[in-house]
Parts: sequence; C-alpha cells; structure tokens
Amino acid sequence: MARSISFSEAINEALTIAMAADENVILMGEDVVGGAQVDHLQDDEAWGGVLGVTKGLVQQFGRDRVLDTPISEAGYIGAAVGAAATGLRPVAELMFNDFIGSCLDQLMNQAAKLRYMFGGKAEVPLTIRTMHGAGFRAAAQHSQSLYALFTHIPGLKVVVPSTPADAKGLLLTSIADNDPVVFFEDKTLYNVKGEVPEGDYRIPLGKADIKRAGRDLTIVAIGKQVHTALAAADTLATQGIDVEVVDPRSLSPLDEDTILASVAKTNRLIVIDEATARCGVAADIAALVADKGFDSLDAPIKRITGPHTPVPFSPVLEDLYLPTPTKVIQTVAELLGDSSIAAAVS
Amino acid sequence: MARSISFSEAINEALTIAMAADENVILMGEDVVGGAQVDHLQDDEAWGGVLGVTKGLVQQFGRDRVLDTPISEAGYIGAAVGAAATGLRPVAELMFNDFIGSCLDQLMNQAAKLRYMFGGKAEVPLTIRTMHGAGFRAAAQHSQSLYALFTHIPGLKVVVPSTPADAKGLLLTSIADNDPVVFFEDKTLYNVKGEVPEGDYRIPLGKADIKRAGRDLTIVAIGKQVHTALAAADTLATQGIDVEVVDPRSLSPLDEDTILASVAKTNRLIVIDEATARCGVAADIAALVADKGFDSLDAPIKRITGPHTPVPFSPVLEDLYLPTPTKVIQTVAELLGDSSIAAAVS
Amino acid sequence: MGMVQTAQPVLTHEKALWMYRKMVEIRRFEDAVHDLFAKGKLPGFVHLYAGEEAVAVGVCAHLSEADSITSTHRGHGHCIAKGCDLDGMMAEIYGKATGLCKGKGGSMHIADLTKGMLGANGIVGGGFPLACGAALTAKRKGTNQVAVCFFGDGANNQGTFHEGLNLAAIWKLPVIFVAENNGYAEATPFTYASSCRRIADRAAAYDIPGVVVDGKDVVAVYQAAEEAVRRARSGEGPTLIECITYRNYGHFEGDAQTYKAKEERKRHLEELDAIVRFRSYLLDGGLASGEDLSRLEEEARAAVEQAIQFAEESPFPSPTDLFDDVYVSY
Amino acid sequence: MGMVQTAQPVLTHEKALWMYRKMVEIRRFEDAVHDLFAKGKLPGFVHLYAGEEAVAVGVCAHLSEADSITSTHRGHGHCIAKGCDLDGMMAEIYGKATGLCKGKGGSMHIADLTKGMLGANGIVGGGFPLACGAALTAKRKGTNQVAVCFFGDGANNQGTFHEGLNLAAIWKLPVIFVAENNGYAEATPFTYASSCRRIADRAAAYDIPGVVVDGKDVVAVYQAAEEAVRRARSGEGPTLIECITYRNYGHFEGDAQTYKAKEERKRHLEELDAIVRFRSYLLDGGLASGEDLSRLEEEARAAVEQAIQFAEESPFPSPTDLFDDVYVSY
Ligand SMILES: Cc1ncc(C[n+]2csc(CCOP(=O)(O)OP(=O)(O)O)c2C)c(N)n1
Ligand SMILES: Cc1ncc(C[n+]2csc(CCOP(=O)(O)OP(=O)(O)O)c2C)c(N)n1
Ligand SMILES: [Mg+2]
Ligand SMILES: [Mg+2]
Repeated sequence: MARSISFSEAINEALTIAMAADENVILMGEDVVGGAQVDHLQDDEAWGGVLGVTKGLVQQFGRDRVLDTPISEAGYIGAAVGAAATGLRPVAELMFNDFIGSCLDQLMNQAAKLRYMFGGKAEVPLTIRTMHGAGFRAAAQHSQSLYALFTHIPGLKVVVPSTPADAKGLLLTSIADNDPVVFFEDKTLYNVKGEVPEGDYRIPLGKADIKRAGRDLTIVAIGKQVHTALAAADTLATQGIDVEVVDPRSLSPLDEDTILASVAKTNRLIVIDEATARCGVAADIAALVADKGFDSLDAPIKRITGPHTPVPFSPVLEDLYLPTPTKVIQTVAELLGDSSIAAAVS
Repeated sequence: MARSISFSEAINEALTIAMAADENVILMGEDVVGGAQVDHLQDDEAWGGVLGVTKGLVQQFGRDRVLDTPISEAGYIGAAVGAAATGLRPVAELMFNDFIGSCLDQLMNQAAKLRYMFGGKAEVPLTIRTMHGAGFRAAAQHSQSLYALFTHIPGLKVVVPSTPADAKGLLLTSIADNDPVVFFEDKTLYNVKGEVPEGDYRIPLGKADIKRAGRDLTIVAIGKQVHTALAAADTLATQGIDVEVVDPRSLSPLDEDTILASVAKTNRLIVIDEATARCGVAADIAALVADKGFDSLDAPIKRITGPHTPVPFSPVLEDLYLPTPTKVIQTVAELLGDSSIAAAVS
Repeated sequence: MGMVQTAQPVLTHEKALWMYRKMVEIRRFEDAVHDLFAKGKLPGFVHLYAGEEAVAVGVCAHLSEADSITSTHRGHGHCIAKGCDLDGMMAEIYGKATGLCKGKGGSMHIADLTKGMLGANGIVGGGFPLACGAALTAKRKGTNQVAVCFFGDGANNQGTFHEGLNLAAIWKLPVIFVAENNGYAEATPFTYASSCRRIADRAAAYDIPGVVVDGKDVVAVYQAAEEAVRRARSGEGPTLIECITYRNYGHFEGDAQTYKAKEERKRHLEELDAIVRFRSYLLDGGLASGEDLSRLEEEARAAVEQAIQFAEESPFPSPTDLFDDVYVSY
Repeated sequence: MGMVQTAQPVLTHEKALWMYRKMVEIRRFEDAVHDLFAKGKLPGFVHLYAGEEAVAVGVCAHLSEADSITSTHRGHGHCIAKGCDLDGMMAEIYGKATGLCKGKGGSMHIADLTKGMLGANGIVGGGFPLACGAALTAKRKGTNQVAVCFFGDGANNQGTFHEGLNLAAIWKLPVIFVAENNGYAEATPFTYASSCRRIADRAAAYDIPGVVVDGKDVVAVYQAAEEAVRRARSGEGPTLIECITYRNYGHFEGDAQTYKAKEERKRHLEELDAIVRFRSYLLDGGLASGEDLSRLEEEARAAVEQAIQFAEESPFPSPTDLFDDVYVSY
C-alpha cells in the first residue's frame, strides 16, 4: 500500500527495513544519532542526523549499529570500506557531498578499485549516503552536486533519486548491492512528499524512469531537476508541445537504452542538471546521444546546467544559479525555432 | 633558439626561469629535492623529484625555496593555497595525480572558491604540477588521468601539454597566472624530445594548437594521445584521408572556437582521451560540438577513451587499455563508412 | 600559592578597553543575529560565537592587521576581533551587495584579507593548512608576521590537524593553533569523539608546547597567547593553545540543544560568563570605571544597530554578479 | 642489567622454525625480485622489503588467517608472513594470469583476502582506515579477530594516521598499528619529516600504549606484538608499536640511495642483519640446530626458485580480462 510520506521519511524507512533484515547493515556518520555518551539524553531527543533523516533508528537498532563518528571523514569512510571488504554491509553518511575532498581517496582508490586490483577477489558492499544540491542558502561549500566526479570513476555506482518512492526503492537496492554505491540526496527535497509503497521493494540500478511520456522532445533531468522539467512540460503542454521527461535515477550504471529510445522517438534532446557543465553528467548524456543517437537527432543537444561558478550565498544569486522552468521553456522555444512559445508563457 | 630537449628538461627549464625571475616563486613537494638534512649528501646527488624532473633547482635556489615536504598532501597543498593567498606564488607538486584523494578539499573547496566566496577580494596564484597517465606499469593507483575532475570545478584552470615546447610555454604561463592552475605531466612523455625555444616564452591558456591541419575529419586529442592521433593521421594520409589534429592544451579554459571551427571545416569529430569516458573530457568536447557545432556535423561524434575499468597492472592488459593508432584508424573507417581503410592498414 | 603576588601589569588601560569593547561587540552582534534569524530575516546556516568571545579577543589582542587568522564556520567573533567592519559583516550575512564578500560568501565565508582575516570556513579542519601557508609566506618574506588558526574540538580529529601541526613544527612556522574547546561538535561531545584527555596533550606528538587555559577568562587567554605569539615572532615555531569554552547558543540556529545538561548551560550562561567576569576584573582592578564600560557597551550596541540598518537598506547583488569573481582572468 | 635472567620460554621450537623459515623466505624472495628486476624481467614499480623481515614475521607470528592485515607499497614481506602463496605472488609481480590478483594488481596491490591479507597499497597511509574497518567487523561480529596495520615512518605524517588512531582508540577497536620506521620515506629522512622524536610518542595523543622496539630483533618484535594482540583480543583497544628497522635496498628498484651514509648501510647489512642475529639466537639458545636451519634455508630457496619458474611459465591474462572484475554486477 502506498501512502504519502516525505523524501526523508522514505529514506528513513528504507534504512529501517534494511537494518531489520540484515544485522550486517550498520550506519555510521557524524551525528547520525547525536549526543553520544550524554547521560541525560533520551534517544528520542537525539538529532538523528543533522537534518533528522536518521532519527529513530537508534531506538530500534541501538548505538552498536548506529555509530556516531568523530569529524574524520577519511577515517570513518575508509573504515566503512574496510568493514565492507571484511563482511559488514555499512551505510556511511558523508553529511554533505562537498566534504568528499576530505575522503576521496577512500572511495576512489580503495572502495572503487579493490575488487579490480585484487582480480575480482574482493567485494565492497558499501553505501555512502550524502546530501547535495543548491537552493538551501548554504553557500559554496555546502551546495554542490558532485555526482559527476563519482560517475567518472570506474568501480563506483552512483544513484540520484528525485522522488520519495524512488529514494526508498533505490536505497534498498543500493544497500543490498555488492558494489560500492554513492547515494545522493537533495537536501531541498527532504520535505517533499509523494506516494511511497510500504515494505521492502527494490528499484534496479541502471533503469531509467520515464516520468512523463511525450512525443515532441526528450528532456533528461537529474535529481530535483526532474521537477523543473515536469513543471516546464506542464506549461508546454498548454502550448501543444508534448515533452517526454526521462529520469535516469542511477548515473552509473546509466540506462542508455531508455535515453536513446526516447530520443529516437522525439528527435530532440535537452539535458537538465544543476551541477556545473564542464565534464558533467549533462555533457556525458549529450555525448552518448551525439554518438549512438546521432542519426535520430533533428536539432542540437541543449544542456541547462549551473553556470561555471561556485554556488553563491545570496538568495537572489542562488536563485539565478539554478535551472528554472522558464529557462527550460526558453530553451525548448530555441530548439523548436518557435519564439512564440517562450513569449506565450512568459 | 630552439634545441631538442626532453619534456622533463623543458619543465625543469620553465621552473628555473620562473624562479629566477620572481623570488616569490617557491617549489614544494615530496622529495622535490630529496635527502633533506642528510649531512653527507651533495646537492647534485639529490633525487630532484621522484623521476628527477626538479633536479638541479636546489643548487640554484637553495632549500629555502625548494622545499621537501612530509607525506601530508592535504597539509602542504593546503599550505601552498594559504601561501598563494598571502603573497607567494607557489608551485606545489602532487607527485601522482592519483593522490588527489588525499587533498582534494584544499583545491576544490579552498583554492578554487576563495576568490568567489570572498567577492573577488582574494587571488590564489598557485600552480599544482602533477603526473598522470597510463603505460608506466604502475597499476591502478598510479596511472589515472584525472583532469576531468578538475575541469568540472569552477575556479580551477587545467592544463595538459603534449610536447616539450608546449610544456615549457604553458608552465611559464601557469606560474605567472593569478588563478590556481593544475598542470598535468604525462610521466611516459618525460623522455620524449622535441624542439624547445630558449628563454622565457608564454603560451596562453585557452588557446588550442592545430598540431596537424586537415580537411576530412577532426581529431581532438588530449595530452599524449595527440601523438596517437598524429600517428594515425600519418597512416591515414597514405589512404588519402586528411585528418586535422587539434590539441586543446588547456582544458579549462577550453578553446571552443578552434574546435568548432575545425569541425565546421571537416564535419566529423573524434575525441581521443585515455581517461575513462563517463563524465570525461571527451564527453565534454563531444557535448560542446553536439550543441554549438551540430549543424556542421555529418556523422556521429566518436570517442576513443580508456574503458570503464581501473588501469590494470599487467602490461598486456595495460596496452589494451590505452588508445592506439589502430583503434583510431578503425574508428575513422567506421565514421567514413569505409571498411577498406582499416583493412588496408592492418 | 596563597601568597599575594605583585600584580603584573598584564593589560594597559587602552588594551583593556579595546578588549572589553570587542567582547561586547561580538555578544551584541551575535544576539542580534540570533533574533534576526528567529524573525526569518536571515537565510542559510548561521553558527553563533556568543559565549566564546574571550578566545578570539584574548588572542587577537596581540595581532595587527598584517598578521593572519584562519577561522571556522563559527567565524563572526574572529572577524570582529580581527577588526572587520560590522556593517560589511552584517550585510554579508544578509546576502547584500555591500557585504564584505558582496553577498557571495555569507556567514560561513566572511573574509577580509585587508584585515588579515582569511575567511570563515565551511570545512571543518580547513584552516590548518591555510594558516601554515600564511605563516610560510611570513617566514619566506622575513616579515615577523604570525598566523593564528582557530579551530574547534571537533576539528581536532581531522587529518588536517595532524598534517598542519607537523608541518608547522618541522618548518618552525610562526603559527598559533588555538583550539576552541566548547565541549561539543554539533551534538557530539568532545569526550566521546576525541581519544585525548586534553587537546593540548596532542602538542607533544609534534614536540611543541601545548597549553590549556580557561577560555572564558580573557586575561588568561591573553597571557597564553602573548607567549605563543612571542615564540612565533622570534622564530621558535608553533604553539598549541587549548581554550576551554562554551557556546551559549546551539550548534546552528534552530538547534534545540537537547544534548546540553540544564545545569551546565545555566552555569555557563550565568556564573561563568566571560564578559561579566572581565567586567568585574576591570572594575575590581581599577583598570576601567563603570562609566567607561557603560560607554563601551552603548557604543557596541549602537554599532550593531547601525550595522543592521546598513544591511537592511543595502541592495541585493545584481544578476551579473553571479558570473563575476570566479577567476582573475579566464 | 648485566644479570643473567631466567630465560623465559618466549618461542616454541615450532614457532621459532616457522619464523626463521618465513624470514629467509622473504629475504630470498626479495633478493630474487631484485635480480629479476635488474635483468629487465619485471615491469613497474617494485619496492623491496629485504632487511625488515623481523617486523612482518614477528607480528604475523601471532595471527591466524582469520585475522586481517593492511599493508603498504612495500608489501611482499607482509604477504609472505601472512601466508600468501609464493607462486601466486611471483606470478602477480610478473603480471601473469595465475597471479594472486590475476595480474591486475602487480607488486603494489598483491592481496589475498582468504589469508586475511587486505592488500598492498599504493597510497601511503591508505591502510589506517581500512584496518579500523576490518577491526570494526571483528568487533561487531564478536569474533576475537584482530587487524594489524603496517605503515612506514613516512606514513606517520598522513592525516589518516591521526584519524585512524583516534577512531580505533575511541571505539576500542582491536587494531595493532605497526610502524616500520626504516629511517626514510623515499629519500626523505624520518628526522626531517616528522616532528616527533619517536613515532611511538604519538600514541599518547590517543591515550593508547606506544612501544618502541628494535625492529631487527624478531624476538623483541614478537614480544611487543604478543602484548598488543592480547590487548586487542581482550577488548582493551589499539596499541602502537614502532619498530626501528632498515631497508636493505633502495626506495624502489633503481634508487641509487645516495642519501644513505656508507657506514650506516654497512652496519645494517652486515652487523645488524635480522636473519643473522636470529640464526645465532636460535643456535645459541638451543632452539634449533644448524641442520634445521640449513634445511629451512634450502626449502626457502627452492620455494622461491619454484615460484619464479611458475611465474615464468604462466600465461599472461587474456584480453577480455581487461573488462572483468570491476563490479560484482553492473
Ligand atoms: C569536513 C567537514 N565535516 C563535517 C562538517 C559538518 N560540521 C559543521 S560544524 C561541525 C561541528 C564542528 O565542531 P567543532 O570543531 O567543535 O566546532 P564548533 O561548532 O563547536 O565551534 C560539523 C560536524 C563540515 N562542515 N566539514
Ligand atoms: C598518498 C601518497 N603520497 C605519496 C606517495 C609516494 N610514495 C610512495 S612510497 C613513499 C614513501 C613512503 O615512506 P614510508 O612510509 O616511510 O615507507 P617506506 O617506503 O620507507 O617503507 C612515497 C612518498 C604515495 N604512494 N601515496
Ligand atoms: Mg566544538
Ligand atoms: Mg620509511
């Protein structure tokens, strides 16, 4: 049965199910409980993560399985890698993906490569949960979307859900997966609600979801930008333009077939990604289609991304940083060579 | 006057010139001299870098300006950032680019962002020299080409030279530049010789070089792969196929105009980059052309890259990992729909 | 012990008044930011320094604008103690074009290099290497400038702590590492996350002096910093000073602080308050009159008021500012 | 001192012979690799462990296959002491399909998880967190396994040292951190790069025991490790053991070692050699006969010879191997 719960509740639910099912699943991270060894603190008063996403897990699974860590990203993320290689199935939280600079080695050179370097004789069933995304007025060091860095690295899997239901199903799959998965959570989506099935269900990695079917143009959108695409599509529908919105959901593996099939049908592609453009995921998808989908293309491949700047603090600037439905509509108008569209909706 | 010197000599020469011209230029890194505080060691017996690239600099500039560091990449790279922000012009060596996992934060969140976060009120005139590239039988943790990670990050500049002359001219420009530059040196090119002008000369960042002019097809190649492209082009010339080889030289900024002009002329593009494909530089350039150069394209954009695997140790596998002239010729044949080409040269 | 010692003239009248003024300025500023945040006037993450004033002020009392400091996510106090302009600071926190960083940095990235303030930092532990770098510049150029690295008890478990202290020690860099041990990193107690009894104990691992002081006694901080700065300026290398302190507010605005014991909070906010204690010290020692102090309090109040007005009335950045200031040239 | 002490029965006959055999095996193996490299038979970077045998062997003598170790770029000795197959090791170094890692890892990444050998590691300092992770698994699962992290004097300045030791200390993880202080990191002396006098001094920063031993005296290493392993197995947490040792060859093959003083080298290679010393100890103490030892030497020689032949005769990987083993599933 599906009920409407928030994105963060969906994640909490997935963690609860995974931990109940397999005692090798442990959680670790900074303040994933909070208040370690504070005498007077009741478990239900503990933070449960800096934004409360892991709240309540300690009551069910105890502090032996929900581990607060020191501020030592290399230390505890690397420990999660070592624990995964020796028999646990850790879910480690890197609070903000921006902190990857403190522990990239553990993921890039250890987790991602152990199996290959050891000739297939190691497994690293590790999930890294991490927050990304702009729009929280958190400035340059707490607002990036860095999944491109991980997608570039063979040996890692990369997941970016856009809805509560996807978040739950993909997180359960990620935890059960026997390879290292980096799971991105947009902090500005946490309070967004959606229908989410009860119980344990899995969404396979590498399977895109067509969030809206359409004939005239394909938009591939990453994470929260799926909603930007859908909003633009609704408006465009009033102009008789029928947009297909594809949500890859996992960036590595990437569901090339669904993307190519969509473009084969619509002959036009826009990719929306709030991350920066250079060597980004939007470029990656554009390059895929410029090769394997070239013959079906009737127009240039457009990308709507964050600009080549850090994320600014000031709300007025940050709002300009992010893609918007209006920008999407303008790009569609450009692509279809029909300026009346943009004019009509503005 | 130009003489033939090796790639590593060209770099050494650039460092010598830059240090002689500006006493704020200092060098720091692990064993950039070697043998610090060893009583009996003569300066000319010191390593001068793990592959000898910085040899001799200590004799001219002394240990106050050529600083051996502990194995603490975050510490000394971050110190270089702090020194750059306060008045020095450091050239810090990250021995292998693979070690970026230990110090990414200092480059990504500090060096790259200080200026923007501080509203334009900081300058970070820092150069990071680092070795990259496969083919050295150095296995997965010492063979990557990670420039895509840096190209993705606004605030950084990224340079990848392919010849001794470019290496010297670009390094001098990088050191003089007032922004942080990551300068990649392919360790398998160090002994390659080429004509190099004497004295101080500068090659601007963001200016591609057409290493071979041609009419039929554009190959954009990164770093050492420029030579793969040129070798393939020579062979293809015997088949009457006239390839243009474009060397971007700097990836950030990227000379979009030269690439687009070349494709406008040839209508066909192959990008060669030994790094992995996903969110890589080849994808980035393909995406550029699939947007702004779409109308001039007569064929899909092909990429020849490393596979989605870590770099294997075994020489037989590593040789398969890397792009080769044969692979390039096969791809050209495919692109031109003319299988006789590949057959003729194989 | 127990004997009356000849009172050392620790502080001059001017210095004492400057210190009091700065401490009060920080407190007023932070209390105001707290209120403004509660009213929904301020965007973003805000971490307040109230309660810890004695640390920033006791240390910065020895610095000139030519000296550098690196700061943390909890940076307002360091900024004020280092002489940053309140108007520019408040405007920055509002995200206004007149902010010290043109509104691009916000609370977590306020900086003013002309004052030697190398920036608040959103990365815990980010300041250790940067401070070493500033000190390296000073050493290389032969100025006698120093660099101070402020950091929290949570940051003392970051790898950069180790790398920074080791580097500073082997190169004898003029750095003072100032631990602000307020007992918590977010909701995690120092005693849980750190295996050392005292952060200062870790100095021995680098063969440098490690000192613990009551970080809510500004005179004690002042004295410890005096010796550390002297050492640094005279080429004797780094010092680690641990200041035991307390943050009056939560980790960030919005934190219910359930992890703090009631009595602990009460004791810190009432009995142990650094400003109250310094006030008595000044009055008891005859270093300042009640009128002096009231005047300073009033000045600080007015300055903060003025800063809020300045920020409120300032314009937001213009759209093209988004693209500026990424590079010097590109 | 000077008094004759009742000889404690430190080693059993079996253990003593096993240790001697392993030490000789490492030495023969490394000497052979040295020669093969010089002949141009081996690709890549090769870092040899010769001279440091007593460390790996003295520690691993307390471990079973269920215990884990993390290693370094200089990993052959750890592999052998932990029971890895010589044939598979040598084939790996040759890049052959029969190598322990199918030729994909090479000298810098030899591993055998079935033996609890979590891999040589090309990243200096990479092992600290991994060892903590293996120990966390043991602790969580309630086995009484331990993890040993071998690391160099150079690695002791990495941030991961600090983070790993702190984490192990607060969680009382069953880890033994074994510093192999061979005096140099590449060409950089320990005394230059490290601000501590002894690496073991840094243990105090984590409130754990720190011990210094003569790392070329295998019995001393054995004894220090015994106590550390006991502590770990009984839930008392980590120990840091610093073994003072020396590498007989250069940093990697091809290093002219100009930074080493002639006398120092001579003394280490001749007077202080760990195998020669252990040989005398065994004979003098009546723990083994000359015949025993000669037989072990011969066995080791033959095993290494056999490994070379195995490697030489083994096939290279096949082209499709390039693409395998990246993921369990993708
Ligand atoms: C590298 C990194 N890890 C984690 C965080 C999240 N974070 C911000 S402040 C903080 C606690 C810092 O504690 P402490 O160093 O004691 O400083 P305090 O807040 O007490 O002043 C944490 C975990 C961060 N900003 N950067
Ligand atoms: C993160 C990282 N930095 C630098 C290097 C290059 N490097 C390889 S071995 C080595 C020296 C290591 O010294 P030490 O830890 O003393 O080990 P030893 O070689 O003496 O056994 C260095 C600098 C590396 N492999 N990884
Ligand atoms: Mg704190
Ligand atoms: Mg060493």
